[in-house]
Amino acid sequence: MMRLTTKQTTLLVLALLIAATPFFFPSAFYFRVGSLLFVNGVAVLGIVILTGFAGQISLGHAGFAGIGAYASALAPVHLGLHPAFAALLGAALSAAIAYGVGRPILRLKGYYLAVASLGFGILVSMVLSNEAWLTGGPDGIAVADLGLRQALGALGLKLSAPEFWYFFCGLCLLIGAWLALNLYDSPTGRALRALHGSEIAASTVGVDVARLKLQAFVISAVFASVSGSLLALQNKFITPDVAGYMHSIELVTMAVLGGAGSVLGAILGAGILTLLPQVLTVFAEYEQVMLGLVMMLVMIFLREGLLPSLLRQFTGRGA
Amino acid sequence: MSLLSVEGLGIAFGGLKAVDNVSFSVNPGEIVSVIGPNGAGKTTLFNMISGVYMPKSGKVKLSGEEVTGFSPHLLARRGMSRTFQNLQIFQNMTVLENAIAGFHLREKGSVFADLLGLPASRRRSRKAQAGARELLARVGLANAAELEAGNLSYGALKRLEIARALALDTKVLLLDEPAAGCNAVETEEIDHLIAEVAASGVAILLVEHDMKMVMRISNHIVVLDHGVKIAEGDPATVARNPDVVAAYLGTQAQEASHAHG
Amino acid sequence: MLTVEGLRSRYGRIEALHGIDLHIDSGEIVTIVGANGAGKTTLLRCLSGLQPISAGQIIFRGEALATTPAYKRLKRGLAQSPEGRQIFTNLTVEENLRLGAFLFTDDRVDRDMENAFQMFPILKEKRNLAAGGLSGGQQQMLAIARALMGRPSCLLLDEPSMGLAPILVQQIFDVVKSMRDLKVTVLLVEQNAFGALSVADRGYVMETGKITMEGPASDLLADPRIREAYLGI
Amino acid sequence: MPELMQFLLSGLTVGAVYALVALGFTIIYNASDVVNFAQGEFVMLGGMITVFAFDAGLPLPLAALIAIALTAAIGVALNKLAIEPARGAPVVSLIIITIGASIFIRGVTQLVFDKQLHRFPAFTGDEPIKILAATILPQSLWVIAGAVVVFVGLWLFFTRTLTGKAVLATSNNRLAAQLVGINTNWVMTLSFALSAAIGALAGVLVTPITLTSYDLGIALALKGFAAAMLGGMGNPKGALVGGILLGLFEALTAGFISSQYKDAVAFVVILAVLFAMPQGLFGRNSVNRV
Amino acid sequence: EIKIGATVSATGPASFLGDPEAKTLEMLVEEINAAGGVNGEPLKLVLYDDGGDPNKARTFATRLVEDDEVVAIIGGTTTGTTMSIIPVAEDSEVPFISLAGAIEIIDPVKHWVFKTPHTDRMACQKIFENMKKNAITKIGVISGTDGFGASMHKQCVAVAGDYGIEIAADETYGLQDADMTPQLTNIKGTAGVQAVLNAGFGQGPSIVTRNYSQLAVGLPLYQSHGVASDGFIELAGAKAAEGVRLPGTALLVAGLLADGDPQKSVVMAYKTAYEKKTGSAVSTFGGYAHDALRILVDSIGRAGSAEPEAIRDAIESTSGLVGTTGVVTMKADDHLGLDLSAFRMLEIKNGGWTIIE
Ligand SMILES: Nc1ncnc2c1ncn2[C@@H]1O[C@H](COP(=O)(O)OP(=O)(O)OP(=O)(O)O)[C@@H](O)[C@H]1O
Ligand SMILES: Nc1ncnc2c1ncn2[C@@H]1O[C@H](COP(=O)(O)OP(=O)(O)OP(=O)(O)O)[C@@H](O)[C@H]1O
Ligand SMILES: CC(C)C[C@H](N)C(=O)O
Ligand SMILES: [Mg+2]
Ligand SMILES: [Mg+2]
Repeated sequence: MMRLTTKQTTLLVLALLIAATPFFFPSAFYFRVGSLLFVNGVAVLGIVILTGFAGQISLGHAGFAGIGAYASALAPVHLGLHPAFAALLGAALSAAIAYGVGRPILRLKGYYLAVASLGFGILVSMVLSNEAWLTGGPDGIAVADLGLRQALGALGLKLSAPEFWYFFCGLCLLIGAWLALNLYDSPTGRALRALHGSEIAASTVGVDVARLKLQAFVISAVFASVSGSLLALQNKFITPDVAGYMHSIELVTMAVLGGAGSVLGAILGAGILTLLPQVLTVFAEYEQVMLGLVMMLVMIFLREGLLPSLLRQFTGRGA
Repeated sequence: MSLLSVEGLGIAFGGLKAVDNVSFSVNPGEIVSVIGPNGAGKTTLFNMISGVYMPKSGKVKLSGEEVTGFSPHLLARRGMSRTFQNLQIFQNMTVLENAIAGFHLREKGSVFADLLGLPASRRRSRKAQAGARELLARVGLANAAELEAGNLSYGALKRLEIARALALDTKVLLLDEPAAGCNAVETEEIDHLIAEVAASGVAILLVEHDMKMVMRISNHIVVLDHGVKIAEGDPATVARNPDVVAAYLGTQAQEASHAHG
Repeated sequence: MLTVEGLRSRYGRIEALHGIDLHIDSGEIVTIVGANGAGKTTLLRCLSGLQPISAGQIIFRGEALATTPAYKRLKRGLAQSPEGRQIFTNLTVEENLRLGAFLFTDDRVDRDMENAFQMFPILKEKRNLAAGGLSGGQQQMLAIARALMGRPSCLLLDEPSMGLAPILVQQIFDVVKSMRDLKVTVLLVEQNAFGALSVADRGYVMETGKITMEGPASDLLADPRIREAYLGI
Repeated sequence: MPELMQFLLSGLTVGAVYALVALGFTIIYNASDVVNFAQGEFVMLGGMITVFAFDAGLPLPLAALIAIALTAAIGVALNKLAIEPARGAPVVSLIIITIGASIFIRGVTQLVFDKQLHRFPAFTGDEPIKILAATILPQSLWVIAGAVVVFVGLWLFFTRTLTGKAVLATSNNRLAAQLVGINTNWVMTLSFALSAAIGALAGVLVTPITLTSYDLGIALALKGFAAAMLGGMGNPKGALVGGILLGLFEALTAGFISSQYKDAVAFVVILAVLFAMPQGLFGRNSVNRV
Repeated sequence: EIKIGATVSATGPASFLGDPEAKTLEMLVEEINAAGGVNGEPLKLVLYDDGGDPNKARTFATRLVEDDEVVAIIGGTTTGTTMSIIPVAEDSEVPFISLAGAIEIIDPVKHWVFKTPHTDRMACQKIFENMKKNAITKIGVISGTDGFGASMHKQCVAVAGDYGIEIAADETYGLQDADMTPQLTNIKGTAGVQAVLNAGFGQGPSIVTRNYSQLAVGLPLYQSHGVASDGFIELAGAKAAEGVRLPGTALLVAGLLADGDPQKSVVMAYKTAYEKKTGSAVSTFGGYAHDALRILVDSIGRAGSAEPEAIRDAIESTSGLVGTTGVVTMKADDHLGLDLSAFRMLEIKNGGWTIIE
């Protein structure tokens, strides 16, 4: 077919945006904001898979971001691992923990699942802030340098730190989006969306509902973990806030705001909630008021989330 | 050997024995209908056979192997599929995707292949899609393939469920009121479809209140009342059974069934 | 009693009703038959105010209903037993019925409930159980009984016989007939066209969002086109 | 064991606070399946408005009444301006609206009032009451009594009144609710008013104990939510029992095991309970036949 | 025009620290500009609210240096936010004066990083000195699990031995907890405890104090400098707070300072101006911001230039600058410039502060 598939279009749009916007950046600060957006985007993609596709709500995903972040901080110090491998270790650890935790809690539905996952997230952030001997406590801990920037520099590709993290996180986001889009239209993705619609019907067509939910949970935990690692590595410093429930709620909000079922939409949501505080600082003490207002207005007028609602307006059907 | 057999199946809700000691069997290519008044326990029987409810007593056997209380996806793997009296549609998906979901067991592979979009995964998806389109055509929904399933009318949804249930390599098909919400002509189309499926060697268990249809296509009829089997036999015998007439058919319907029996 | 003129309605961009005209006189029983997706349910949803209309008029007892919100239409006398039954699954059978008479607090509520129980004794047996546990047919009975609890002067029934055992199908049509004595107007949407046309005074045939035929029920019942397309005879 | 008694009294105090917040969740949830994330802000408003009205010289009871009435009005406004216009939106979208509302209310509060901590005097003094070698503050008794009264009120509302049933019907099936003549918009408005008033009442009762500030709502809402889920969402009995149990777990853990991990232990207990009873202690298993 | 940047936690869990900090900075910059600015140039303050989120703080710090191109940064209301700003300041070589407590901020010394509040370790030392004087050797500690509480707890544990003090009971509470009687009951029940120390800020210490009185523990109660504000007495209730001791700054007892006290005029001036401007009582925390800005302005003045490097050097050579916390004299190996004498041991008597040394 000559026509691009939705997947190809989405990836192309995303890649173009990541590559082209730096030309319009007035200062290096924008690279920082961009890279934060991408970091959040990676975590939100996990929410898209878990919540948008499979319909399972988690209010504890920041817990996995915390695991990824602290693995990146601690493994180099205590295990002598290179930070990159530490991040991978974090992802593996998150996957393993998600597997263990997911089994019991995914039997719960709706708000009960939400509160159970919330409990998990709080548990993680408590351990991170109470076990100060290991984690540095509530005030956080320093993180080793990834070293990739220097390596690239040696190869002749000289980037400032914000630039490097912008492109590196952008690349990670692109890969994440590619994976999520692959999943959407695959047998597994369809089965996930099916069990979202009706668990009983899904199981009568042969979907192993428990197992599939667990898979989605594990995959989304890995996304969150990678996001946490990226944040820790680029900040070179991390505090337990990364695992806090506010962050979990923020991730879900990003996904829903942009359109939880849509990959590009959720990234858009991450973008809005990342950029908004930067834009709204001009309102000084009115910042919170504006933030709350924007969130409400988006959801009132674009009730299925920004992107799906807009697409529906333009094409008469959903994304 | 019968494909599906049920032995002494029973379940209770609170104090109510919704199904009590029911036994029967279905052979390949055979259409067995379960009829009975509202609340007789037909749907509950289906729910036990298909693994939605755990029976309190009795056995379900598939090709001689006991599968009592197996979860639905395990039964699906053994060739059982069903439709629902209360529609269970994947509302958030298109009509086509609903039908493709029916092919889940055939199209699924490893998650990693799916995540990476490996050619094998895409190939399986394409195959399932082709199969799904064929099925949609068979139930008359070819034109609706790209619509969101939530946009279909009731009768269309009913047929979509049938398509989805047919997608698997079904050996045993459970249909719970497939013709509800369809008019006489539409019902007849469904009739043909069911007969065709049965002819291909599938064992069909049917619940339906449309007596014309039941009398026309059943090889064997089981009558439930208050959870208990009160009669069984071929359509003509059952239709004449005074208990069945009194509890279920009523006089008018009996006339109708004679007219076509 | 009820007049519909040029009624159009759409789901998003797709129009489901392309200008429906029909009228029902007081005390009449009128049926609508039509294939799956013809728009019967959509029409009833419009009449009850559950579905926005994009053009046309609904005049009920001399008043235009277009802007009347759904919940006020029962007060005007318009009740519906909807497609898919739409019972309150988490509430008990009795609570469902009581809510059917939400607008009333007089003694008649209890009497009406007794009547409902008489009509469908199984509901009395299950009065204190969650309605979600009822069998399909039992839920259908509940939906019809609940609509009657609202003391309608015009009753809209969307496939009331669906999922009911033959013996009850007869009974439902008897109930419909009995509405005539109670001076309740009935608009009956049915797939069981034979049964519906047998009790109705007049009938309409609907195809893809339009009325294509109308007339006295007996005429329609005898019409060969109808017999072929809807009765399968 | 005098410690045990003290731990129990502490747990009861804190538990009653959670129970009051959890009770506030029930009405809106029962009307719409929405967990109102701004519920904590209602509690905060109850406290803050009372503080400022009291500081302005009004007698405490009047200040409290004003706070409850104003908060109820804000609840109604929230429904009319944000929830009702979004009618038909998926439940998650509505939840995000309530999160937005909570941020908004917090923002306005810090503008109108300030960002400092506040309290007003306990209703009946600070003289501790001795119970078996342990002590409890009189205000704790007020909170406990408040929780019980609100519980009884809600329980009667949902089981004995037609309006209460109409609320349940609205969330169970909004379409059918309209068909039986229920003005579902009005039900929502009523629910927001009642929930907000209960929240504000909670704020009035607990502020002498917990203090208040513009951002106190988040933590309270979180605990209240957990308590409500433990008991079974939507059931007043669940809210009361869940709240008190949560408070007791925390106090007993802090007393006997580790004060650092008391919240964690509380959550682990919740997980264990949900594992055995996926609908919470008193949550009804909604029957949906297939 | 000289651009200086600030990111403080004007909202979020530390807002009652960050809010007076923000207001103080705005007020002082206005004052300074009205008086002709620094080196004849007006100051421009770019102020961001990080909400107490370290990640946001880092982003705003980046924005301050990269986008706003400020010559120095004040801020980091909490240790967490401060620690995440530090790498930005160090990388982009901009002087940074923190308003947070933990000793890690300046120990080891970081080239570009300074701070104004006493360290938490100093607070512990000051308290222990007083305990020693009162022959207290065995204490119970209860601390908040937040950054401030945990960090101070750690420092107190580290230095307790120096004063011959044994920590016999050790409890914690969460930032938003409503009742601490179980923890206090355990401390009360620990044999031989002679005093209790509470490390924490926010509502926790008020509730601890109230519960302490409810349980009639009857031992001396020490609080940290994290509660040093008039609000504390009001929140805890004068009766419950009676007898509470804590290390505080001159600001809190401005009126009680001896006339010859070098800090008197500075704190009175700040107090009067702040209270007139905002209508609310001064807090110690606003004082930290006051001192930071004073140090910065003084340094820019002495440096005669608004180059970051020059400013940094000038800050490091700050000497005898009178602030609200004390008299500041920085050195290359001391980026705080305060000693224990700058702390005043205060006790609450009859609902007001008194100096007990
Ligand atoms: N989950 C349940 N909870 C409570 N009662 C139930 C449940 N499932 C079934 N029942 C009861 O069991 C009986 C049998 O119901 P079932 O749905 O099997 O009837 P049915 O024969 O399919 O009726 P219909 O023809 O109306 O569909 C009914 O009385 C019903 O109320
Ligand atoms: N929610 C919806 N969104 C979009 N389109 C819809 C929706 N509901 C119905 N439609 C479409 O409107 C048309 C009329 O549907 P309607 O449900 O009114 O038919 P019906 O005559 O009641 O059919 P049935 O006999 O199957 O119940 C159909 O083409 C259907 O696909
Ligand atoms: C009391 C202050 C010294 C607290 C300090 N701002 C901190 O949180 O680290
Ligand atoms: Mg059934
Ligand atoms: Mg219909």
